[in-house]
Amino acid sequence: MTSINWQGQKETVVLLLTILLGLAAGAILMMVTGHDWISGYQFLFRGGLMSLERIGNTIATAVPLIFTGLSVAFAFKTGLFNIGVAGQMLIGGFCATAAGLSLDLSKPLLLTVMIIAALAGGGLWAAIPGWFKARFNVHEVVSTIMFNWIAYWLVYYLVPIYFKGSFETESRNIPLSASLRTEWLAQLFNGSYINIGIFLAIGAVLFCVFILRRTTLGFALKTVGFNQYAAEYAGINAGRSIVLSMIIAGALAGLGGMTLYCGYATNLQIGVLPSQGIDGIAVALLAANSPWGVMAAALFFGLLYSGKGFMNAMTSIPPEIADTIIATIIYFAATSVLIEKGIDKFMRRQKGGA
Amino acid sequence: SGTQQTKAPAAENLMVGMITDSGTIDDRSFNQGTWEGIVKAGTDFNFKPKYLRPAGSTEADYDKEIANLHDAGYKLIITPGFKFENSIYTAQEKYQDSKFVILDGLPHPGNDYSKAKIGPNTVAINFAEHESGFLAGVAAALQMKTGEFGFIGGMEIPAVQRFNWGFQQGLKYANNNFGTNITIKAENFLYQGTFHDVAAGQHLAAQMYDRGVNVIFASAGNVGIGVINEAVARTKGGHPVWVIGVDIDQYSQGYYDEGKTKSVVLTSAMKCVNQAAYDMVKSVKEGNFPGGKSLVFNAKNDGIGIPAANPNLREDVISKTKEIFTKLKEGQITVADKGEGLLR
Amino acid sequence: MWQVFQQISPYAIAFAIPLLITAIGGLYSERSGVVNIGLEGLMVMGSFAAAITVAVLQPVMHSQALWIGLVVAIVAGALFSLLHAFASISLHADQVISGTAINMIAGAITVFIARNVTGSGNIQINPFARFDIPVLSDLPVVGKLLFSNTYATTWLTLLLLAIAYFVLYKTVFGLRLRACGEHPQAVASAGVNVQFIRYLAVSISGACAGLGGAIILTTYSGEFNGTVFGLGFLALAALIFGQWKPLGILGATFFFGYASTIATSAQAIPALSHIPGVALKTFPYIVTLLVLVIFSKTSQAPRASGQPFEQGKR
Amino acid sequence: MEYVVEMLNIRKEFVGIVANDNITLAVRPGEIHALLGENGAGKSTLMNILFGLYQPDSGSIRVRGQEVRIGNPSVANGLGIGMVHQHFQLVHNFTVTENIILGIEPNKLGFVNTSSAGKRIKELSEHYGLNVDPDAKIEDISVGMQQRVEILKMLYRNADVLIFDEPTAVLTPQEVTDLIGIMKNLAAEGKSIILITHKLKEIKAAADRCTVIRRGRYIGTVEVASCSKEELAEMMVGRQVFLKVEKQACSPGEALLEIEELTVLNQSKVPAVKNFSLRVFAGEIVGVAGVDGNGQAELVDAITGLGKLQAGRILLEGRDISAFTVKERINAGLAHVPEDRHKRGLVLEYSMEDNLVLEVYDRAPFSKKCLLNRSAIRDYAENIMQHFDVRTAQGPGTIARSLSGGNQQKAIIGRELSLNPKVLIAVQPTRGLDVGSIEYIHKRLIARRDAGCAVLLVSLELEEILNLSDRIAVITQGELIGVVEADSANENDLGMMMAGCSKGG
Ligand SMILES: Nc1ncnc2c1ncn2[C@@H]1O[C@H](COP(=O)(O)OP(=O)(O)OP(=O)(O)O)[C@@H](O)[C@H]1O
Ligand SMILES: Nc1ncnc2c1ncn2[C@@H]1O[C@H](COP(=O)(O)OP(=O)(O)OP(=O)(O)O)[C@@H](O)[C@H]1O
Ligand SMILES: [Mg+2]
Ligand SMILES: [Mg+2]
Repeated sequence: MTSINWQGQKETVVLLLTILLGLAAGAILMMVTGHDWISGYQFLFRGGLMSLERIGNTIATAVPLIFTGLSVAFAFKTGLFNIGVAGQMLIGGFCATAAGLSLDLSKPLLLTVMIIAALAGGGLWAAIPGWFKARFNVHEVVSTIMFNWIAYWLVYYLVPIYFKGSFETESRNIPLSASLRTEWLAQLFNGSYINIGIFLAIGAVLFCVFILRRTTLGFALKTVGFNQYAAEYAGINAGRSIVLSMIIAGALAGLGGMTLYCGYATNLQIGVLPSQGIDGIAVALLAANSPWGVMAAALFFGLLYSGKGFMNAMTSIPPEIADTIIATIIYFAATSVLIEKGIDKFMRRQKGGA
Repeated sequence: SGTQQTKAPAAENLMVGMITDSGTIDDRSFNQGTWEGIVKAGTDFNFKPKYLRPAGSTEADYDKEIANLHDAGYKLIITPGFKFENSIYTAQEKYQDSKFVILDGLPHPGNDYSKAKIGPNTVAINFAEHESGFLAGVAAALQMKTGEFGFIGGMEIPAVQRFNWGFQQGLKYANNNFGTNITIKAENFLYQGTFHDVAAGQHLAAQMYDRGVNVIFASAGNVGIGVINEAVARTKGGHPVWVIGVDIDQYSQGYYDEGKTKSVVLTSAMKCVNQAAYDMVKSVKEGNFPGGKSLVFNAKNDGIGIPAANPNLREDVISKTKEIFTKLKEGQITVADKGEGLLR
Repeated sequence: MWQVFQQISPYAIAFAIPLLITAIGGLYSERSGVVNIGLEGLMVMGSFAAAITVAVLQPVMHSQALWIGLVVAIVAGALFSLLHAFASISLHADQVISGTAINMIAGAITVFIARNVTGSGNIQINPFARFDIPVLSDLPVVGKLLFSNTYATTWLTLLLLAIAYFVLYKTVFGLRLRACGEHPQAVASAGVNVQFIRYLAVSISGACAGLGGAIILTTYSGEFNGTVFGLGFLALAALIFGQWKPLGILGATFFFGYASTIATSAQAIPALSHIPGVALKTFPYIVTLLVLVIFSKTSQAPRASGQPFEQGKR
Repeated sequence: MEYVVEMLNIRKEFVGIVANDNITLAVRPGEIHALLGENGAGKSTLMNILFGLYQPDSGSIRVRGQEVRIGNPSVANGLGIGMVHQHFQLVHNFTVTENIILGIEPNKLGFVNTSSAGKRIKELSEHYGLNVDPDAKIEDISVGMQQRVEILKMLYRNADVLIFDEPTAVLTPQEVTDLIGIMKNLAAEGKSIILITHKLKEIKAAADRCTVIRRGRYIGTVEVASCSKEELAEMMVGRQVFLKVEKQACSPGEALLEIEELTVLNQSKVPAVKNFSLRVFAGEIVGVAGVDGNGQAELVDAITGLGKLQAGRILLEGRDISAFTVKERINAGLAHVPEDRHKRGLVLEYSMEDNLVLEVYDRAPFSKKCLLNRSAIRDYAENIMQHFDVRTAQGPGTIARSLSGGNQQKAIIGRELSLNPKVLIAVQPTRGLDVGSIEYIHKRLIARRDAGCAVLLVSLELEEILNLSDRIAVITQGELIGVVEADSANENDLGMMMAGCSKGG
C-alpha cells in the first residue's frame, strides 16, 4: 500500500528535491565566491515578491516562459524536440506587432486579430521544419536551429523597412490599443507591467491538457511520438501528425512571442533571439512536460529572474546566480535517476526496519 | 569582496547607481566612460557606486532595474543611452524621491517626442558628436597628409551619424584649409548594423584596408573593436594601418607591441560621458542638481574633444588641432549636425 | 570575384577553424553513440578557461601565455564534459536534455565567475598574431588562398583533423569507438567496456570543443563575454552536413566559414553590396537546410547515437 | 573430465521476478546440448550468466572442473566460451573481418592490422565449410551468412563451448539444415554446443541431450534419442500439448481478397513483387511460402497500404482498395498481424488498453466528437485480454513493454481479430513463441477461418504453413511460382518450389 502511494507522489518529491538541490548548489556557489548566501536568497525572493507590483512583474516575466515551456513540452510529448521556439516567438511576435501597428480597430477586435496573427505566424514557421521532418526525415533539432537564425535575420531586416521605430534596434512602440497591458490590471498590481497575457497562458495550459489527455488528436500525436511505425500501421498519418504537432508547438511559441513583445515589452526588439526560447526547454524539463507543471516551473523561474536584479542591487552577488541555479536544477533534473534510486533505497531501508 | 549587508539608505551617504544599456560596463566606450566618471566621483566623494545590467533590452527590463536601484535606496540613477527614454519618462514621475540622469536621450512616452518632458528631478544630457568627429577628422588628416579614409558605424542612430557627418566635414576642412589630400569614397562609409559583431567589424575593416584605405574611423562598439583588432593584426604583420577611436580614449585598445606603448589608434573622437556623469554626481553632492534641464556637452564647455595625450600625432598636428578646437569654442567654425551633401 | 574570394579567405578560414575543431569533437562523441548537444556550452567553458589563464599570464609572459591558455581550455573542456558523460553514460539520462543542461550551466556559471573576477563579466586578452607561411605563401593561387595571414591554431586544427581520421579509421580504439556508435551490445559481448570508450569519446569531444572556444578567443575575438554566438550548434549542423565523416566536416565548416564571411563583408564589397542583406545573412542556413533535405533520407548517422547503453537491456 | 561446463544451483532475480531458480546445467565435451523452455522460462538469462553478461545471485559455475567467476564476456572468451545471441551482435557497416576481430584486434602500436586476421578467417571458414567472404560488409550479406559470421567470431576466439540462442528463428529451412550440419561438424571436432530453440524437430535432429526448464526451475535432463517430441513438449509446458492443431476441412465462400497482377518496388526501386495474382476466399487460409526476402514484405505492405504499389489492383470484397489509405483499408475490413511486434505491432510505452484501441480509438464508443471515452476503452481492452488469455501484472493499465513476447503477440492477435475483419493478413504470427503459445494462436486463427474470414498467412516456417493452410502459394523472387492444395503438399516439394523449380510446370 505504502509503495503504491509513494509511486504516485514520486514525481513530485523528486521534482522538489531537484529544486532544493539546485538552490543548495547556488548557496554553495555564493559561499565559495565569498558572498552571504542567506541574504542573497532573502533579497532574491523579496525582489520577486515583496510588493504587489513586484508580484505582478514576476507573473509578467513568467508568462512568455509558460508559453515557451508549453511549446517545448507539447512537442516533447509527441516525440519532437523543438529547439526553434525562439524563432517561432520572433515570427509570431512580428506578425502580431505588424497587425497591431497596421490595423486601426477597437482594442478587443485588434487583440483578437493579433492573437490569430501570432498563432498563425509561429505555427507556420514551425510547420516547415515539421514538414521537412515528415517528408525528408530532416532532424528537427538542426532544422529548427537553422530556422531560428533565418527568423532572426528576416525580422532584423523587415522591421526597419516596415515598422522602423525611433531607433534601428526596435520597431515603433505599439499603441495602447494593441497592447496586452490594461489599465485595470496595472492598477490592481500597483503599476506593474503585468498584462492579460497571463490569462492567455492559463488558457494555453488548459488547451494542452485537454488536447493531450482527452482528445483523439492527442492520442494520435502521442502515438506517432512514441512509435511512428506503429502509428502508420494503425492508420494514423504520421507525417500529418508531425506537422500538426509542430504547428501547435509553434503557435504556442508564437503567442508567447506576442505576450513578450506586445505585453511584457512595448515593441519588437531586433538583433536578439529571445532568451525565453531556450529557457522554455528548461521549464519543460523541470515540469517533466506536464502542462500544469510548466505553469509552476515558469512561475518559479519568473520569480528567480524577476528577483535577481534586486538581489544584485542589495548585495554584490552577480545576478547570473539565478541562471546558474536554473541550469543546475536542469542538470539535476536530467540526472534525477540518481535521486530516485536514492529515495528507493531509503524507502526500502525504512520498510526493512519497520 | 566580503559580505555586503542590507544597507538602510543612510542619509549622509550618496547612493549613486547606474544601469548599463545592452553593452557591458567595460565596453571600452559609452558604458565604460560613464561608469568611470561615477567611480571617480565615488572616490572623490566617498561612496560606493553600483551598476546593474538589465537582462534584456525592453522597456520592462529597464523599468525593473530602475525599480531595483530605487528600492535599494539609490537616489541618483544614471542611465546611458537613448533606450532609456521611455523608462525615465515614467520613472521620473513614479519615483519623485530619486534623481535621474539620462545621457544621449530625451524622456518621452511611446514614439511621441512632442510629449517629451524632463521632470524636475531629471537631467538630460546630449553631446555634440559632430564636433568631436570634426576635430578627430582634422587631426587625422593633418597627421596623414594624404591617404584614403573610411568610416564604420554600428547602428545608424543619430549619435553615430553625427560622428560620421562631423568627421567628413573635418576632412574637408583640412583639405580646404591645410592643403591635405584626403580622399573618401562612398563604399568606405557604412554602418554595420549592430554594436556587437566583432567578426563583422574585422571583415569589413579588412575589405577597406585591402582596398587601400589607411585610416578607419570606427564608431561602433564591439564592431569597432573588431576594426581595431584587424588593424593591430595588420600592423603586427608589417602593414601598418590606422583607426580612429570613439567615445573615450581608445589608445590602449590598439597596442600592437609587446611593451604596450605603440598603438594603431591614431586618436579618438571623445565625448566626455565620464565628465558628464562626474559633474552630475558632484552637483547632487553640492546641492545644485540642474533638475529639469537639458544640457548639451560640446566644445564650448569642453564636453567633447580628442584625448589630452596623443602619442601618434606629431607636435605640429596637436597644436594645430588645439587652434581648431579654440575656433570651435569661439564659434568661428561651426559644424553641421546634418548629413546634407555628405556620404550616408 | 576571385580577388574577393582570395581576400576573404584568411578570415573565412579563421571563422571555420573553431567550428571545425568543435565538429571533430562532436564526431568522436557521436561516433561513439553519445549525442553532444552541449558543444556550445563546452566551447564557452573553453573560451572562459583560456581567457582567465591568458589574462593572468599575459602580463608576465608573452606569446606562451596563449598556448598555455589553449591547454587549459582543453583540460577544462574535457573535465566539464564529464558532467555530460556521467549523466548520459552512467545514468542513462536523455542525452539531449543533459546536453542542454551543459549549455545552460556553462553559459551561467562562467559569467557568474567572470563577474566575480572582472566585475563586468568580460575578459579581454591579446590574441595571436597572423603570419604568412614562408615560401608557401608565395605560391601562385593557393599561396594567397591558404598560406597567407594564417594563425598557428589553424595548422594545429588541421593536424588534429588528420589525427582524428587516423584514430577513427585505423586504430583499435577507433574501431571500437565506431562500433559503440553502431551496436554497443556487440562491443560489450566482444568483451570491450562500452562505457569506458564512450567516456573517453565524450571527454575528447569536450577537449576539442574547449579548444574551439579558446581558438575563437585567441584569434578573431580577443574577448570572453559568455557566449560563442551559437557556433556550437552550427558545429553540430556541420557534423550532420558532413555526414559524420572527417572530410565531410571539413567541407561543411569551410562552407560555413566562407558563406558567413561573405555575408559579413558584403557591405564593403561593391560587387555584392546590392544583394539584400537578408539574402546574404540567411544563405548559409538555407543551404544547410537544403543539404539536409537532400541527404537526410539516406543519413549515415551512427545507429546507436542518442541511445543510452545498459548492459543486458534489450 | 566428464563435463566441460557445469552450472550449479544458479539463481538470478530481477526486480519482481525470479528468472532462474536453482537451475543446474551440465554439458559434456563434444555434445550438442539443447536447452528447452517456454518463453520467459529463463533460458537466455542462464546463458547470459554463463557468458558473463549477468552475475548470478547464487550458485556456482565450473568450467573444465575449475570453479570460475565470469565477471564479463572477456572472461568467458578467455575460458573458451562463445555465444551467438538471439539478436545478432554485428555492426552493420563493418566488414566481416572487422566484426570478428572486434575486441581482440591484432595491432601494431594501436593500429589495426586486418590483413593477418583476414587470412586466419579465411582458413577457419574453409576448414568448417562456412564459405564466408572476410571483406564483405555485414549489411550486404544474407542473414544466414551473418549467422556464420557469428560462428566464426567464436571460432576465431578459439571457443570450444558454443552457445546458440534461438539460432534458427531467422533462417530458411535450407539454412537450418546447413546450420545443423555445421553444428555437428563442430561437435565432431570436440566442441560442445548449447542450443536454445523452441523447435522440437530441430532438437530431435541435432541434440544429444536436452535440459528442460519451466518458469525458472530445473525440470530435468534427458537423452534426446529416447524421448519423443510430445514428451519433450509436455515436460516443458507441464501439460499435454497438441503439436498439430485439429481443423475441419474448409468450405470456401466468395473471394474476399483478390490480388490482381500486382507489381511492387522495393526501397532501391527494383521490382520486388512481379505481376502477382492471388485470390483468398471466405473461410480459407492461404499460406504464402517462400524464402525470406523474396517479396513477402513488399507484398504485405502493398496489401495493407503501408507501401505503394506500382501496378495492378487489390480488391476487398470486390471493392478496389488499391488507392485506399491504411485507415480506409482497416475500415473496409482488413486486419494485419505485423511481422515485427515491437516495431509496428505495439507502442511499447503505452498501456495495453491504449495499444488495444490503436486502430479504433477514433470510433464510437471509444470516442465521441474527438473526445476519448476512457471507460469504454478499458472495457474493450479487458474483454480482449480475457478472451485471448493475455496475462499481465496489472491488467489493462500494464505497460506493453513489460509483457512477455508471447503475451504481446496474443494481445496483437486479439486486437486484430476483434476488428471482426473480412480479411486477415497474418505475418509470422508465432515467431519466437513457445509451443504452448503457438498452439493457442493457431487455434484462434482457425476459429476465425471457420467464422468466414479470409486469412492470408505469410510465414517462413514451412511447418506452420503446412499445419494451418488450406492452400499454399509459393513465392520466389517476387513471382508466384504456383499454388498447391495443403493436403497434397509436403516440405520437400515446397522446398523445391521455393528454390525456383515450379511443380509440374
Ligand atoms: N533485463 C531484465 N530485466 C528484468 N527482467 C528480466 C530481464 N531479463 C529477463 N527478465 C525476466 O526473466 C525472465 C526470463 O527471461 P529470459 O529472457 O531468460 O527468458 P527466455 O527463456 O530466454 O525466453 P524466450 O524463449 O522468450 O527467449 C523473463 O520472464 C523476464 O521477466
Ligand atoms: N525493459 C524491460 N523491463 C521489464 N521486463 C523486460 C524488459 N525487457 C524485457 N523484459 C522481459 O523479458 C522477457 C523476455 O524478453 P524478450 O524480449 O526476450 O521476449 P521474448 O518473449 O523473447 O520475445 P521476442 O523474442 O520477440 O523479443 C519478457 O518476458 C519481458 O517481460
Ligand atoms: Mg530468450
Ligand atoms: Mg525470445
